[in-house]
Amino acid sequence: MVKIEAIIKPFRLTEVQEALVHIGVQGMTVSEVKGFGRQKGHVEFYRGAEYRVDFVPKLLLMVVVPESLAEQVVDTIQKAAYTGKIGDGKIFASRISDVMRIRTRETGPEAL
Amino acid sequence: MVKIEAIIKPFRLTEVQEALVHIGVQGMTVSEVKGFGRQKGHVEFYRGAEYRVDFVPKLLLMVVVPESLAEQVVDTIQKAAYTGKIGDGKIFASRISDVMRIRTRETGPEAL
Amino acid sequence: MVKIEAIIKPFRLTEVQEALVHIGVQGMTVSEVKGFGRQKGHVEFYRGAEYRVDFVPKLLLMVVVPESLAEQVVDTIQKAAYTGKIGDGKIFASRISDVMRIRTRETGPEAL
Amino acid sequence: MKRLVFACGFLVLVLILCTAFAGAADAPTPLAQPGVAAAVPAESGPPKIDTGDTAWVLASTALVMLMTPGLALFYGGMVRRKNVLGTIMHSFVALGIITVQWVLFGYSLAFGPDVGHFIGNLDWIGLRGVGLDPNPDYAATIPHQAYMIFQMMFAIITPALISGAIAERIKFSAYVVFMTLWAFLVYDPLAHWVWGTGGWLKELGALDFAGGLVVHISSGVSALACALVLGRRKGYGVDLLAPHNLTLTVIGGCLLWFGWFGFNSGSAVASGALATSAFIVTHIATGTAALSWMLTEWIHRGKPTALGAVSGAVAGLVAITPGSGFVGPLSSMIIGLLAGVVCYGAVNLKPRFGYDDSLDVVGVHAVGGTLGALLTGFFATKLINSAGGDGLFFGNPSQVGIQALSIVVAWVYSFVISWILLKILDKTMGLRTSEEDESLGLDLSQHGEVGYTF
Amino acid sequence: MKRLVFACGFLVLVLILCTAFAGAADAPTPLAQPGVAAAVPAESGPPKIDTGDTAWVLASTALVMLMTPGLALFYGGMVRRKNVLGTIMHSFVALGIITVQWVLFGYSLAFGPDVGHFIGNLDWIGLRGVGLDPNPDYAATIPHQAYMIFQMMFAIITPALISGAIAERIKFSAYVVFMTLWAFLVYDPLAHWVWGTGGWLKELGALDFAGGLVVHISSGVSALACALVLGRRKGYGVDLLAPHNLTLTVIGGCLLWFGWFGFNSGSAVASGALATSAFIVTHIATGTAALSWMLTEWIHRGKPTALGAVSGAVAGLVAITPGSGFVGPLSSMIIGLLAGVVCYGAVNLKPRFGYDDSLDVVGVHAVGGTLGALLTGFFATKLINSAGGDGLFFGNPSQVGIQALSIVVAWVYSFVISWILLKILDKTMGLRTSEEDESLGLDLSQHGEVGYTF
Amino acid sequence: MKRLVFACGFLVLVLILCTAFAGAADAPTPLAQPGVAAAVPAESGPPKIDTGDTAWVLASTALVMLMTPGLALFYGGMVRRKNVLGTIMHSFVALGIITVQWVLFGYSLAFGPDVGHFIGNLDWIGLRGVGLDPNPDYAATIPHQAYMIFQMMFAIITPALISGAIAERIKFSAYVVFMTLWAFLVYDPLAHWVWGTGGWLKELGALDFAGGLVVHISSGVSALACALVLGRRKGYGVDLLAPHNLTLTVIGGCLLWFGWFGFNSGSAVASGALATSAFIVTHIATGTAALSWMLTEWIHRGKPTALGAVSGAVAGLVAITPGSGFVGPLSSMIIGLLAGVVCYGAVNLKPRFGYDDSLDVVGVHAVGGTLGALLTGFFATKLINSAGGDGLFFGNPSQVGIQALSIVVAWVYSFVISWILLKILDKTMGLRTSEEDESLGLDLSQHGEVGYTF
Ligand SMILES: Nc1ncnc2c1ncn2[C@@H]1O[C@H](COP(=O)(O)OP(=O)(O)O)[C@@H](O)[C@H]1O
Ligand SMILES: Nc1ncnc2c1ncn2[C@@H]1O[C@H](COP(=O)(O)OP(=O)(O)O)[C@@H](O)[C@H]1O
Ligand SMILES: Nc1ncnc2c1ncn2[C@@H]1O[C@H](COP(=O)(O)OP(=O)(O)O)[C@@H](O)[C@H]1O
Repeated sequence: MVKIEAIIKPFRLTEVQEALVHIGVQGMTVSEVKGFGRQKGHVEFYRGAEYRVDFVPKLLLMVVVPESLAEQVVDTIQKAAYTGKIGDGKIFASRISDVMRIRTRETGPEAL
Repeated sequence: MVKIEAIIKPFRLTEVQEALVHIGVQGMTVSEVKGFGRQKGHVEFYRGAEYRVDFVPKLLLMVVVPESLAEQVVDTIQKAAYTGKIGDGKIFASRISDVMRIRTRETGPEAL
Repeated sequence: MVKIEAIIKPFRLTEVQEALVHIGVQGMTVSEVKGFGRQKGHVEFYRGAEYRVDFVPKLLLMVVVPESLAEQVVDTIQKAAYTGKIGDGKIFASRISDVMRIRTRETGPEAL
Repeated sequence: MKRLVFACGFLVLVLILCTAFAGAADAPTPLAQPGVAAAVPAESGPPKIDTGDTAWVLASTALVMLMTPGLALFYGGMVRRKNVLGTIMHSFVALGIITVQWVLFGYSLAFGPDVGHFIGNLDWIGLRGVGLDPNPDYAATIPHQAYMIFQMMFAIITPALISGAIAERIKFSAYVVFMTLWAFLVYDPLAHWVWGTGGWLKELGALDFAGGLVVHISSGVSALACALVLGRRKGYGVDLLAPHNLTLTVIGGCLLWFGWFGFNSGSAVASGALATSAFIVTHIATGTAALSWMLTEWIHRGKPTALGAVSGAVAGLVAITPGSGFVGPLSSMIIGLLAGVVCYGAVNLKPRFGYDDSLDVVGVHAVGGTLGALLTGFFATKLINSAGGDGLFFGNPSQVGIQALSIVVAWVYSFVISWILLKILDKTMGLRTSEEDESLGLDLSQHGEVGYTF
Repeated sequence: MKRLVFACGFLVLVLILCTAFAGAADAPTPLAQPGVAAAVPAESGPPKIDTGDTAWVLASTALVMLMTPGLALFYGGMVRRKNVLGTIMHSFVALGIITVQWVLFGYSLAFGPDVGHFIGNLDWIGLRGVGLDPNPDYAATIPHQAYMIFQMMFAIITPALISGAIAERIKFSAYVVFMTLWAFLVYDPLAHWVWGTGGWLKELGALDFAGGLVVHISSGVSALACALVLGRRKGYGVDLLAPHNLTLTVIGGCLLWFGWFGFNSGSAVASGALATSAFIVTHIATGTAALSWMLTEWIHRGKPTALGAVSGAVAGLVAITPGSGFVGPLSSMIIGLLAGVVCYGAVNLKPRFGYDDSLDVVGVHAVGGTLGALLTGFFATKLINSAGGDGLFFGNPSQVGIQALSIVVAWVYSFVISWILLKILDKTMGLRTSEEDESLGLDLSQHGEVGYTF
Repeated sequence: MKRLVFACGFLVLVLILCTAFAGAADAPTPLAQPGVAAAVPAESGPPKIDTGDTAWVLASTALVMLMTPGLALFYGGMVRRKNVLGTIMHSFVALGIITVQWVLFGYSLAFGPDVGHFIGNLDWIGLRGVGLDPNPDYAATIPHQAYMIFQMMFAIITPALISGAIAERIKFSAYVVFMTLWAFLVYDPLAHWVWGTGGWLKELGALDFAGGLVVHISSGVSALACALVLGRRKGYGVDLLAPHNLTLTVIGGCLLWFGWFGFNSGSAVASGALATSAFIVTHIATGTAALSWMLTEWIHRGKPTALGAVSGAVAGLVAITPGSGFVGPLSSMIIGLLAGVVCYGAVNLKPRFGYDDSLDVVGVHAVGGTLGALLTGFFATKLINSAGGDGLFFGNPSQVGIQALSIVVAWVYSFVISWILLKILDKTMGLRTSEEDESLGLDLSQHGEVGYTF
């Protein structure tokens, strides 16, 4: 199985989620993260002080899918998360050796 | 070494943590995530508006352990996180190529 | 490519980020996590009740870099995150099979 | 839908019963001659400051001042996290802008010597001649300046109320200009018509004790113009535009309730019987409306919400405002009951109309204010305030007509002027932030700061 | 443990010293004849409304109103995030329910013409006959309606206080029914006994200036019944049931303190000497109790907490309430000192008893109210309030007996009625949410909304 | 930089224009003889309590009490999350410590019978002889105890103000000791000099209506000493030391504004004309200062911030405090205008000096208080308060000298005593937490609790 981790802009979540569900993905896990990259951050003022904040809010999406689906999932996420502006994010794929569903102890693809 | 990532229901954390410590795991890292899956979300009302929220709060537990312990750890987490109801979560295992303890620069299993 | 995940003390973030930028890393992603390990937590009091909190706040840094850079990155993080006190954290490295930049559909090292 | 019909039917029934009861019950209340009458001491001589009256008006003024921050929090909690400070600023800045405007011009325009029943003249600009002796035209037993500052707080909160309709997308600079001009063009004239000596609606006999027309209709209707001219927020109808911090909204709502005692009861501009009467009807209407919104919601949707209960309270406060110095306790209970149901309904109908009145200023203030101003025409009685008037249920059907007329006037005037003003600003300086700024949030884009760094 | 013993020993010592001092020091305070005496003007004729008195009572009423939202926040901050709105609603809804109940029935039952020293009759339902002229039985210089609304605020906050004991697990519908019935069955009779003209505890000479018996013992003891009948929260003793937002608790606690000036000082139902005296002893006891809880905690556990300091303040406010119109400043300092220590102790002993009084209503209100009502029997003096009584330290040991008796009566009555009521509700509609709803949280399960969307 | 120069130039211009205007406009205000004169009734006989005056002073006292929690929240929001409760405690604990100190010793030292123009004697310790009859030396129409408790609230908030300078790094135990000693050594004497009967600055004719010298300069300058002795926070100039919750700061700031009406207007220690005048100038200066800080920031940095607007309001409140009972409305507008600009400038210059006055107590309170005290020497007029004095613009240039002298005295005295005190404490018990505790945060290290568990 393949773990796909995608860093996306927060306001694209709904599109990405719906697109994934549409191609048959049944589950995913999301966490709020802060990204540093080419996209610039912003400046904040507090009375006399000025702070540069380099990190911008992003979502990290994690979806584990069978090998067979991996490419399509990457493709789907890319399309749904795309805005064309800097900071759209990255998609990483890596191998998962085992999966287990806690509720049923199923393992392998049917555990997803 | 093996990285075990488990998505669990938040209120099972104490049990899982204690069970892991019991079998000799010395460290773990937890993050708050939102999960989408078979478990239904809920509806929220705000004056005239009604929102379906599909994501439910979960914890993502990450434990890196030596190969030898991996199976037992998965088993332990499954048992401790189990409630039998939909949404109990998943356990993923993947390979880690290197580990280093920042404080000592130790690497390999003894760095855990 | 290699995914390097480092668990560090929150207040070392600026140093680590600057050190990484200095060696040419262009992007990274950070999330707030809670760590359990040798470092002790603390006790909290609320009226009659006393709670032991075992988890301490940590940051989880994720940087994906080409194989060639991996070792240097680990080394850099270790140096920058080092305080010498218990709880400095760990660095994990694992293999990434694919990367894609959402904005350009570039893949491989140039997507980073 | 069925549930809604049921709920409404049920409430109409309750209304009818209560009405009968109210007519009967409020009447025999033993009453002194409170109000303006009581405020003018029988003995001749120059008006004398009464320490108790002044104490109550000053306390009331402080209470009304607190309503604007209360509103800031009430609104601030209902937007998304990234707009919390921007939204707070929409109210807070009124404390700066209108304070200065009022001292320099506003008070004179609204309450100064009358020009053609339409506006005050400029005799009182910079508070010239507004001293510490009472001005018996407005309040015979407190310093004139106390009356001036009490009224200032009304002038401050009114434009701030509008900001709920333009939340999460207006340019701060445009907002500041809009508010300043609106104070001159809408608030000051309207206040003069209704409350100023010589104002034409006042002379017509319109009853508006603490600002149903001047405060709530004017702001609520202008909010409608805002929502129409500005258009919807990005993501409206698609994204989760849920309140980010309802505890803030609860804090704000409660400060509003607390401050509103000053708003309504302080409008007696004296301590004593009339202030007491206004105080109790304010509270009764509010409590009842909180309950009735909550129950309607419970019946209609299956769950009573905290946001609903607080919104109901605000609806009740709005609805009782115009009649607070004229109606009795049971009447106020009916007004509150209706306010909760009607405003709940209005807020729920909003999606049908398609405009994005983000924080429901129309549904609560325009609708609630209109309801209250109208019901004043039914429930007002000289038994409570001899200087007021009798409503339909107390034998004077014409009051309903007068109320209806003034409501129409306030609607039309506020809408037209606001709409023109907004259009001009939109063409010249632009009202909305850029798309990018909107999605970054007002806090960062307009103010360069964030609400929380957790 | 040792530390605890040490702390207690130390405080007993302090107490003894202070007592001696208090007896000596408060006495020579030069005193007019304030209080009720002063409130009835010497000249005959119908009672006249005093603007200063009315101003203070209205201001006080607004202050007491604010306490209920204050309580909502105080409690709301102490629960887990998922229950914050549900907990806020437990207090907020009282503003709706009891307002209606009080106008329609409650005031008449509690303060209406006496029936057998036990309850008021129904003459005043719907506020019939409760007008704007003073009712000299209760307050000779303010409109009767002002007295009515001031008392309403007490009736509102009392049942809300109970909600701390049932936090995080009660069904909202059951709670609403419980509160309504409790008002009829417990609050209204008890208020009549202690404060109503003809009430039997009043005639017995029980001293309860602002509600030690009527408010704090009644709510605190009913809270005990609630905790016992409802059982513990899921995860009690296992999970981290820590407060989710202590800044909210601090805000709430401070609004309570602020509002309590109205509660105690307003209970003079006039401005002037007695109101001043009640004001200052309230503040002194509160500040002292905040300090004494904090210090006891510091000695006992090694760290002074913010929650402790705020809890101490609330304990002090509770404890001074019954005696606030009867005791002098140094006495109030001793009462505050003891309140901090004793309530801290009570809260710390709770785990031994095993019931889950989630937010310590018993430890603070039942214990603090009892302590205060008892100490009133020691420290009261006619030098402060000629219409009050003397306590043991001022030569009248029997007052301690009277106080003890009324405490027992209030405990037994509140506990028994509440317990029966809860048992009936539990059998019929069920008191607790389902396990699933409890772990989802009240906000989502009962109200369909969440406190924060960060 | 250019922008800053431009902004300043612009404002100087505005100032000059306004000044001319103010001299002209405030003068003709028709005035009764308010203030102390009015407070002493013409008829002889013992002083009588006025219910209206007492109502206003009690209400004001409650308002001023609320400022300390307000300050707790204002400051609490500006620190990092891990220090929020610790910072709140710095203010809150003053409510405990100073309440006790004031009753037992402070009031006697500050206001008791004079000893050599320098300090009160010990006649009034434990409030012996401080009864319910008026003390005509201080306030002829309210109970002496009302005056005492009103003054207590000033004594409470003053040391709490200092805590902004030592935020995020002081040991709680050291702070508690510092505050207690500071009250005895700095506040009580200074209050006696300026306000106590016989105090030497009072006799010199220094005008300080509500505490520019006694409250703001004393605390602001002591804060400077604190910042210097304590040194900077870890990470100062490197890490993001941004406010963690500006909504809390807004809530706190608004409670400060609200409470400040009691602070300044209540300082008339009576209701009526003078209280009204103080009330309105307080509001006008505050609104104007909020605006002027915001606009200066807008010009200077390109963005107006919410923190700036609230800070400006506080700066305005500080600056108007000393003159609030002596100046007219247009003068107050100028004072507010300058306060916003000058304090903004002061806060922006801080980094040049290198000390870490974490929450800008020096820039706002020392600078704002000094500005206000000085401007009082220009704008004061007996037309507003016959018991006050005339300033330079009203024909009495010497008042500026007197003001300048008292400012210097207050600066030197506060700085020297605080500095010595801090040095001693640093050597003996140590002022700062350990590095580890500092990076863990005050909440956990000093109090064993956390602000939020989200
Ligand atoms: N090498 C990397 N490792 C981990 N995360 C990265 C890396 N590079 C970028 N990211 C993440 O991707 C986000 C977007 O990257 P950025 O360089 O801003 O724009 P783009 O995706 O358009 O190249 C960053 O905010 C960061 O979260
Ligand atoms: N394919 C997946 N990839 C990543 N996370 C998943 C995946 N499927 C499920 N999850 C996570 O597991 C959680 C539980 O899954 P769900 O389908 O609700 O129930 P169950 O675990 O009982 O099958 C989800 O909330 C989500 O966080
Ligand atoms: N086996 C593990 N798997 C995942 N995370 C771990 C593991 N062991 C430690 N950690 C993380 O590393 C952090 C530091 O570990 P700790 O044992 O406290 O100190 P040290 O890094 O000095 O050995 C922990 O807080 C936890 O977040």
